[in-house]
Amino acid sequence: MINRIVRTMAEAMAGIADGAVVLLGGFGSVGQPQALIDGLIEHGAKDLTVVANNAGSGGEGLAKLLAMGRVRKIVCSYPRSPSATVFEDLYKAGRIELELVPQGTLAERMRAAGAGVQAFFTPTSYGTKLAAGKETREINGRNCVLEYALSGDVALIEAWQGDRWGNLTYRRSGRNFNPVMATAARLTVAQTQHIVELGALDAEAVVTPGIFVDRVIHVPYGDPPL
Amino acid sequence: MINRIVRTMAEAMAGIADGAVVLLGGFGSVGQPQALIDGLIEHGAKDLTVVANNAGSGGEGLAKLLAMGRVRKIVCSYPRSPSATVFEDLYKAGRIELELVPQGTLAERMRAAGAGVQAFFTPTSYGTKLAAGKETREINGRNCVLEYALSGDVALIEAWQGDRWGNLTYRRSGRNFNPVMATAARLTVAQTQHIVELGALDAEAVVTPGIFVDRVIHVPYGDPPL
Amino acid sequence: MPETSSVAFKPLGRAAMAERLARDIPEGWYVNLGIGIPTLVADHVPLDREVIFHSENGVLGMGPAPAAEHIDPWLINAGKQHVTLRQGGCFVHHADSFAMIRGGHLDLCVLGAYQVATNGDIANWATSENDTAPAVGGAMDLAVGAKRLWVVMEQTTREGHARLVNRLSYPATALAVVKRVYTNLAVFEVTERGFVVLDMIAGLSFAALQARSEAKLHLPS
Amino acid sequence: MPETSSVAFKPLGRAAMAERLARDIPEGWYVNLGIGIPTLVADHVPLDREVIFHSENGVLGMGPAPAAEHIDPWLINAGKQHVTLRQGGCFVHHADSFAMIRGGHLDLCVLGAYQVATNGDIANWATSENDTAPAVGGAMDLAVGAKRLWVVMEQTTREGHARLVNRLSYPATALAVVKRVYTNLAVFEVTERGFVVLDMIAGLSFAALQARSEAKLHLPS
Repeated sequence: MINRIVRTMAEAMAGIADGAVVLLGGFGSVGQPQALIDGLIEHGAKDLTVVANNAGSGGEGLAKLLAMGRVRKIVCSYPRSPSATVFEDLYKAGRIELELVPQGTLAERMRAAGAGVQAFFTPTSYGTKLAAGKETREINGRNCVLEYALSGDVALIEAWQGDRWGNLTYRRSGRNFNPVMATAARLTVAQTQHIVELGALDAEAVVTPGIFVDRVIHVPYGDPPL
Repeated sequence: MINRIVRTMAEAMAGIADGAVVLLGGFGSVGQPQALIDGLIEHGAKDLTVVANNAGSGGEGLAKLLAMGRVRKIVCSYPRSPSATVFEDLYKAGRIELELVPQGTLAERMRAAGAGVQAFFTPTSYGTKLAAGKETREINGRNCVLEYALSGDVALIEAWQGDRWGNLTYRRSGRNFNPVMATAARLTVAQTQHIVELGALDAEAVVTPGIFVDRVIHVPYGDPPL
Repeated sequence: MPETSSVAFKPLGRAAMAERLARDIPEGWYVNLGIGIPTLVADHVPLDREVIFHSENGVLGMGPAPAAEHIDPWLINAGKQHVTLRQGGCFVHHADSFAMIRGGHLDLCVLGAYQVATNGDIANWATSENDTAPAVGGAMDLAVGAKRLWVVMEQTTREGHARLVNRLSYPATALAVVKRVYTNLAVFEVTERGFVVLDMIAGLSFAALQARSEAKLHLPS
Repeated sequence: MPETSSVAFKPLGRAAMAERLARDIPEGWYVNLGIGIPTLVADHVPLDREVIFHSENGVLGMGPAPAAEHIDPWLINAGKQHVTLRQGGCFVHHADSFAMIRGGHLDLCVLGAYQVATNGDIANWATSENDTAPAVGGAMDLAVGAKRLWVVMEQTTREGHARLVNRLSYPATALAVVKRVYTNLAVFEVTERGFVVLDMIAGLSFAALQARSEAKLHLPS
């Protein structure tokens, strides 16, 4: 019997190595895998590359991981926020590398990795600083930039419901990057608010089929912080 | 008030011009927009390029459109079937052009068109006849072929439920190419088995958001032929 | 510009700028609103004029901000504000959301900007080359992806520098994409001739407006 | 090959070939089965060994064929046969389905073939250059995309020509992708040395097997 549900955070984190590329779901505080980030901190992996839309805020979660010096590089679209002081300080001190990627290109690069597309031409960022040094080409009258697939060693995501095959649903805008990242990593770990019996999810409404999910851990933490 | 529901087939077909590129959903007999194909035949547009997974079978639907000489070129992955005799005869007589595309590349080229990706590198078909003359490149140790976005002037699709904003759901394997094609055409027309009130569809389970749909016509024809 | 300070005109406030722009959005459009003044535009589109608001974090069909007691903590917009979902709205993931954007499915995107150049170039994401971490979000995708890009911004900076320029001095967000500019003084169409003034606030002279633009302004031909 | 006809061995039938291959599929694998003998493989995986079958038309988690009175006309596989959906199965659209394939998420794909070359090249979609319309379906995507490609086919053509060849004479489906070949006579691993015989049917000699292969065969080292 396939059972991807794990009971302990240690099982959820098993095998995440130093130097790993870690995809972190969430947008703002919604759909963030907070418990898994805490688990990663406890697990101790370092020299990480983190891919996330934001660069952490406040002093918990990703900000804490950054403050502990575990992250070598961050790939994101929007590292700036009034409370992203941990990242900002590290950045100004030259102690963290930043790869800034337009948000849609960030999503599409991971979608490409998950879909086996190795690279693609997109009009986004053409003629801007973020295209500096990149291959460009005019296609159908549109100037494009060549962008490469971005895959992760591990994706840590948050979902609403999960079953033992790893099928997942999400809740409202908690969906965001989570289903995309699930497809793009060699190891995908989901924390879910609910565990349901196999067959309980509507086959027409599964958002992430279990084929993309390796481990599910039940973390019924309730609503994201306002 | 937005209302994309049209009452007559003439309204559904309005504006489809001679020479149009027409995307036809369906896989086998499931999810095929039979009524819309009949409408297209009645509408009379000719010199069409048809994009569909198959090249029609029997004597109805796409096969009839082909037999009437309305189609200049077909883009598909699998034109062969025991009952695809209309296409086969036209092909042997040199009266129709065929662009054969691997099924996943066909889907991805339309997905790219819908997503504003102009071209992409895929490993599929590298080293085969279907890659003849195409640009190739090794990326991350994988030999790839450059494939271009494939868009339509019109997509004719079948869905299960639709509302006045054009939100759609599908039924089981009737989903297939339909949601992909909906994104890839300048004009998307859906025939649906059911029309529902706005708000009746689960916001978490809409498969094609109305942003991709221009017209919805209610065709409660029942089950596809066995 | 001493001559202009004596002229009797009252620049629009932020809400009035948003209201002016909102008037030009017809029913049925799919619209993405950037952070700042653009977000205010939604407040000026009556609910019975069905305009479908998109947020790049995967929300299509946003409704008004909820009352405090009706906040759904799972439903935010790209500015991380709590919002509501209208009947007919739905949720998608980030790749699908940006497929809508990049694929040209949005009728309109409204962004703020630091500068717009006479050829439609826009600068709205980075002001300088200092050591503050840069942040771009979805601006570059939205700017190249939507069918129309309208900018809403003050006519000049607080220091009085023109924002309608001949050539961007700030880093570009996208090239040759802006179709209209709504400022606190006027509305401009970006054409092959450059900025054409569609309308101006009462009491403002064309000369006074030109004095507040580096780029040459044109009257409709 | 007159010496082989007198040897006492009984080639596997189609069902037995499928059964032999099915034995090697462990629980938990995601598997796509091509048309023909590959489709039969599913019948030989017991339901309590959870193997999740994928069909490229957007079905993940297919179950056995339904009894005639339980056919769901909306549920077919890539071979256009009616199938069922297991609990835990789900539906996706074609682009997402091929993302699973191309993205390397399937543990195994099983295809039929005309020829497999000693370096793992496979030919299974076109036999010649005649005027019959060619058809490829999803074979090229599956062949390059799955983590493992296993081929199941007869050892030789009806005319006695070898299908294990030094170099394809039929048009390639994909290059250097086949990992195993299951025939009616033996099972082969495709290695850097070429075809290594993993096991053979009873009564068959290695020499007799080699006589039915153009490509040189190897014993496990």
